Amino acid sequence: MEFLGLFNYWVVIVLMMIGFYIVICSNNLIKKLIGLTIFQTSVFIMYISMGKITGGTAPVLADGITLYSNPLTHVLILTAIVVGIATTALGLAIVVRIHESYGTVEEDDIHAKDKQA
Amino acid sequence: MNSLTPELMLQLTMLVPVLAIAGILLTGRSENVREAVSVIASLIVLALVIGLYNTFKAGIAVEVNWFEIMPGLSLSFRLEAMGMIFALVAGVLWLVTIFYAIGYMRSHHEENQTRFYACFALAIGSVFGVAFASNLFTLFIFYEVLTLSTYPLVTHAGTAEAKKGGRTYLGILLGTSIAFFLFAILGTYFVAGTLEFTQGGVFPAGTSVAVGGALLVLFVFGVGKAAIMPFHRWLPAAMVAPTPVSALLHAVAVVKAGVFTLLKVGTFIFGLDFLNELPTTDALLYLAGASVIIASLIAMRQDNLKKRLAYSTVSQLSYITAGMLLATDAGITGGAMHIAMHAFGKITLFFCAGAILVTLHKTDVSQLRGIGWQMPVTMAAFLIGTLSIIGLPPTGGSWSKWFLLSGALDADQMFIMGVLMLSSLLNIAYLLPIPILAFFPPADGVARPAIKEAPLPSLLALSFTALMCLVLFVFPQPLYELAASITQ
Amino acid sequence: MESFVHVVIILMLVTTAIAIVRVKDLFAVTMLAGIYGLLSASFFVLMDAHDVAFTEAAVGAGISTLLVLTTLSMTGRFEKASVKPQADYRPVLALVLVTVTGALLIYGTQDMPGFGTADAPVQTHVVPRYLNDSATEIGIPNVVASILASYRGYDTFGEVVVIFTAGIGVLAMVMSNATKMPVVQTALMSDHVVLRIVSKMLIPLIMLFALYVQFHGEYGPGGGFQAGVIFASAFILYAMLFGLTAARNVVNHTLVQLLSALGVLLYGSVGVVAMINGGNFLDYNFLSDDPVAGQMLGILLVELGVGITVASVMIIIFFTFTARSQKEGEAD
Amino acid sequence: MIVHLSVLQVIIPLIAAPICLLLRKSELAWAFATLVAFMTLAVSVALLSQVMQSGPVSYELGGWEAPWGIEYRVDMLNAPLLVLISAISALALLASRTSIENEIPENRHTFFYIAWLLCMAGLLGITATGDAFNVFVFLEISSLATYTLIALGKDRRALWASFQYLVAGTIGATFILIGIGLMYVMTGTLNMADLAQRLPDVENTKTVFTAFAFLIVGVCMKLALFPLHLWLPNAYTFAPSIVTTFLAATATKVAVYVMIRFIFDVFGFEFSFTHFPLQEVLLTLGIAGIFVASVVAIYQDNLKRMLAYSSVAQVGYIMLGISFASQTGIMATLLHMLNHGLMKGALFLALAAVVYRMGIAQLSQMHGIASRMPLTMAAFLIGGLSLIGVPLTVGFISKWYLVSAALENGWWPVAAAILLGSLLSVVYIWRVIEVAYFKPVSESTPDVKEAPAALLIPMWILVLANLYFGIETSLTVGVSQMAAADLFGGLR
Repeated sequence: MEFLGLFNYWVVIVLMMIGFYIVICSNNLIKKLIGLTIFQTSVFIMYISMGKITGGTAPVLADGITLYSNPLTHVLILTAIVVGIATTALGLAIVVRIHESYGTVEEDDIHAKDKQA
Repeated sequence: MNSLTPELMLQLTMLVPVLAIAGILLTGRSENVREAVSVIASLIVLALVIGLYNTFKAGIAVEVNWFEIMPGLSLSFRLEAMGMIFALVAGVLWLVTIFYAIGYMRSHHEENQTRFYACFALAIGSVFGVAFASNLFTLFIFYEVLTLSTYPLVTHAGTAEAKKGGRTYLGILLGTSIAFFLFAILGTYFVAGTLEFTQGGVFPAGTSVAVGGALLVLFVFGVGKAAIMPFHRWLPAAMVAPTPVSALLHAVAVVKAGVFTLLKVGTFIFGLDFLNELPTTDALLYLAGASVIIASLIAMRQDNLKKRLAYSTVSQLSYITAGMLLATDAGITGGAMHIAMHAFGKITLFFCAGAILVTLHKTDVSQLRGIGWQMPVTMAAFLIGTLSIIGLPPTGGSWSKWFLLSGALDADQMFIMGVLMLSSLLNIAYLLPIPILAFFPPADGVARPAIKEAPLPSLLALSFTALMCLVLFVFPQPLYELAASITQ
Repeated sequence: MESFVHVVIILMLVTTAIAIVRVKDLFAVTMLAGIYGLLSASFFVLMDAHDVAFTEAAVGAGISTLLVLTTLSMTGRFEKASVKPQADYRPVLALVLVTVTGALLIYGTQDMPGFGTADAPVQTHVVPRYLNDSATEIGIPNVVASILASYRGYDTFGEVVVIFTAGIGVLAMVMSNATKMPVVQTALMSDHVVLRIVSKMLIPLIMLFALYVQFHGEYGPGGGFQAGVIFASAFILYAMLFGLTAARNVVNHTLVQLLSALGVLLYGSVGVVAMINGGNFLDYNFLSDDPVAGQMLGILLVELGVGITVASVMIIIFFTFTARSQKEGEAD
Repeated sequence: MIVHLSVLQVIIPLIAAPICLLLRKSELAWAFATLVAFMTLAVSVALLSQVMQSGPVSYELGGWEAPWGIEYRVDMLNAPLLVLISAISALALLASRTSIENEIPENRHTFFYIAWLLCMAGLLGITATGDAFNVFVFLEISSLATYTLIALGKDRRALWASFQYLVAGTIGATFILIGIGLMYVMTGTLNMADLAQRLPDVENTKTVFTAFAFLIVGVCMKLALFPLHLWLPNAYTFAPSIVTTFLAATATKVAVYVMIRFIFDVFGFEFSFTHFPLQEVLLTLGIAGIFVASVVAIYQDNLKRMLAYSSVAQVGYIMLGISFASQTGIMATLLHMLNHGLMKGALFLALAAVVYRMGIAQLSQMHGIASRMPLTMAAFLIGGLSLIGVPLTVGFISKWYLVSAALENGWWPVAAAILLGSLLSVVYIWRVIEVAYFKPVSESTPDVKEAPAALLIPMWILVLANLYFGIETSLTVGVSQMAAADLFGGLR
């Protein structure tokens, strides 16, 4: 399990960084938002991993069970997921409007059009 | 009259000009009423200043405290000898200049006269703030108000040249005051813990001379209004302003506020003893000396009369700066007296230059040959002013120069003595020919033109200031007493 | 076995993420992102986080995919191929930045308590109180629900407000300027008769399930948020099959907006009532004479508030998006 | 009710927001929102006086004691900021109805006021809370509302600015989330006071180091520290003018507050300045920010953009104060946060008035505008002087303390740099004054009237505040001094 511990976190970090990379690097605004989602979801995975106890169960109290995984991280991430979808929805709304007024959702096209103006 | 306490009088010297602004703006429609407001305000202020002088002579201490912004940082005022000199000069000359301006501005058909008189009043109000400030912070505030209120006067003409001049003016004055002066004030506050003007200086014993020396450099360069080289450029640039502005502000109020500040700082922040110990004092003294000579040399090459006078001012200001840096009682006395003497002399010259401009539309020295026959009064006044600037009897200028020389002697500064001598010679070379040539006969074959003098208010004004140059030679006593009491 | 599944899932996550970077077809990217959501939901199940898994599945694989697809229908499905003649420096810069950030994070993990350890600070501080005392203090078995709605109920209030804010934002930005909606409405899948019939039967069941999730949250995974999402998806399904106008006839647009506000207000007023009764904001103990009964009542009400707001905001967002896209379709 | 003050000032606007939606009519929504903002102001003033009299206030939300529940904690550090936020918000709302008339389509006005209230509640919530994760939640409330408000700007570039801010802001927030997570994994708690107690045991770990780094970078993104400021100029330029007023005066200040809270209270002075090269980083970036942003500001024709860059520069000053790592330094920072709020509030309101009349605040179209809009430009002039740091304005007071703090450390060059920065601000402010006052009215100057009273009144209240607190400094200086003393006295 010791190996898995480090391995798990490292892979999660790789996931985060892939998301981060998509955010910075994509030219397409929708893909940027998807990257943002990936980035955030990976952070959620990190949080949930932190709360796990080997051999624990879901934190729904029941007789005969003494070892529960940390319920607090679950609560935090529930909140964070909601925040994430709210951000995505708002971001998409802006993208829709950008598409209407610029006719494109590609970053460099937008820059080019702004320069023209 | 009981309600008119000295404290109230002191505050009124600043408030009356501000109230006058309101009056000027309200009555802007009618020239006569507007100018009457200015005249009345300046009369009141003059009366107040004379009242204060009597109070001061009676030995009554006057202190006013407006408010304290933070501990040790307050807006407050105190009546004191050096400030009294400055206030008297400014009070007398404001009235005179208003008269002069009425004649000049009307016959020159200037625009925006309402703004002109309003800014003028604000500038004078802040001069009194500078004069009576009891600490460096208060002085700094009014110093900046003075800069800002004179900016519209400099750019009055609204031409591209005026804009450029205005930008130079503001750039140098604001720039030096924020980058150096404010920095020096902060440093002083940090080292000494106070900014109060105190006899003998504020720095505690054992203050590092290196820090003190650095602060002195910052002060000397930071007070851009003292126009020490290389921060003198704003003064010639400001000559684009109408002549009354050049006369009062750039021969008297603004530049004198600069050297006044330096004298104050030298005497009451550093103290003469500490000043003597500083490693940078001598270097700055030499710079001031160099400034005197170089400015005179530049002045010789100027054909534009106002420009020539401006460089002459730069040179004369450095006299006073040098007087402070000599760090002797006589130097300070001479410097303080020179504030007044130079003011009367130089304003006379500017008045004359303006009078020539409005009457004969001539601006260059080379055009002035023989005009003494047309404008005898003006050119006679010019001659008196010239003598005063050079420092020759029978004019007041000879006294202040005498004290500066004896200050240099006390301090064993042969270099400065030499500078003063040489500069007097240079003064003769670039100023005296003007009135003398004016009375040369015009070129052969040209009929001597009829007398055509400046408008009467202007003529009266310049005669008065010329007369004052002579009077101050005969009765220098009150002025001397004030100046000599500064360091006691 | 568990650790094997664990490794497989995270490797699949990595594969999906890399695929998302490479693929240019945004439709595929969206689907992959949905898969990414589903995979992380499975991972959460493995981590004993059933509530989170439920939510992530509903959001990551459900709602957000749907929203992105709706947006794509307006903006076009392909990412522009990079045709810049000069070398594009951005990927390199991004790579450097990402590497540095990642390296810092990996550096940071070195002193972290090992994965799954029971004596890590996260397990020994603060949390034991929830696990040991919530049964007596709150009286419901699902500890996540206790914390969510009571111990940290204020965070959840914030969360509802976040959702409400997003709804307001979408309305403010995308709401059509015209007061009347376009009349001609073509449902996305109106041709599929079988689908329509099956769905018509399914929709009531979905709603019933939503209600179950809503009110069962105290005992098992579920709660207001998940219920709200499910409830909204029933409507969205209806709208997709029978057209927006039909859906609007069922639920009026203004009404949905009011409901979204009412959900927040319901949550807020529970807190205010507690205040009026002499407790602190959101102190459910003061809702009833019996503290535990008060807690139960409070949690029930706030979960309901969450459910109402989430469902109505989701419906608002979906409706405004599709209305916009159809309007745009006409304009073309 | 007195015990509830700390939570009331957040939940009043929070609950008022959905009520606004129920009101539907924009006039009603405006009246209600303004009323609510003034109520909030009253509450926060009462709260400040309570804190000043009887010390920090702690409030257990849901009745659960910390660290199990969420705690609101108001002390001398955040109480003044709460007053600033609610005061600026109230004044700006007063002007908002007029200001947005020409900038936002009629049918979106109600949503505008709702988003405004949410934004305000979010900012207040971040400031009042004593729980690290709660910071994140309220940060997102205010951020989402802010994105909406910015996107409502009439230029299409507002949308692009809003999107850029959304991406930058979300990255920042996610960094903060990572930081909080790493702190949590090492301590098991989210409560700030509890964190402060438990962090020292683990402060030598790499994890805590990383947590701190992520937190600071995330916050710096939000407060637009150079070079993470790229989102700010566009956002401020294209947002509706009144929104810019509100954001410029409050939003970055809140982020700075979060930073100070974490640096000094949660992680502690010791850790922040010895285990972490915070001093060097903030000093370098602060000075670089001052100079680069000020120079860029000089070349802007759009005045909103000019002031936006000026805001970036001002953040530099604020960071300098922190980097001094002294009580005077932090006091100067706190003072400047409040004072800068007042200056920028006044300046941007003046620009809002210009935009209201002219449609855009473009310097090249403002020749001689002072003769057409004398009161507005006089307000701009005084605000500008305050920004420069002319005596008798608040700007002078904060610069004074900043330089004093620099001198106290013996950092003469830094003191000189601060004054040189002021010189640059002289240049960009004076450009405007020269054009507005001394250029004759030209043909390109639109024929406009003075701004309506609805804009002038709040503007001049702020201008007078600039002067009042520049002269009567006992309140602002006193409060900052107490807060700084608390931050240093509370050292462990």
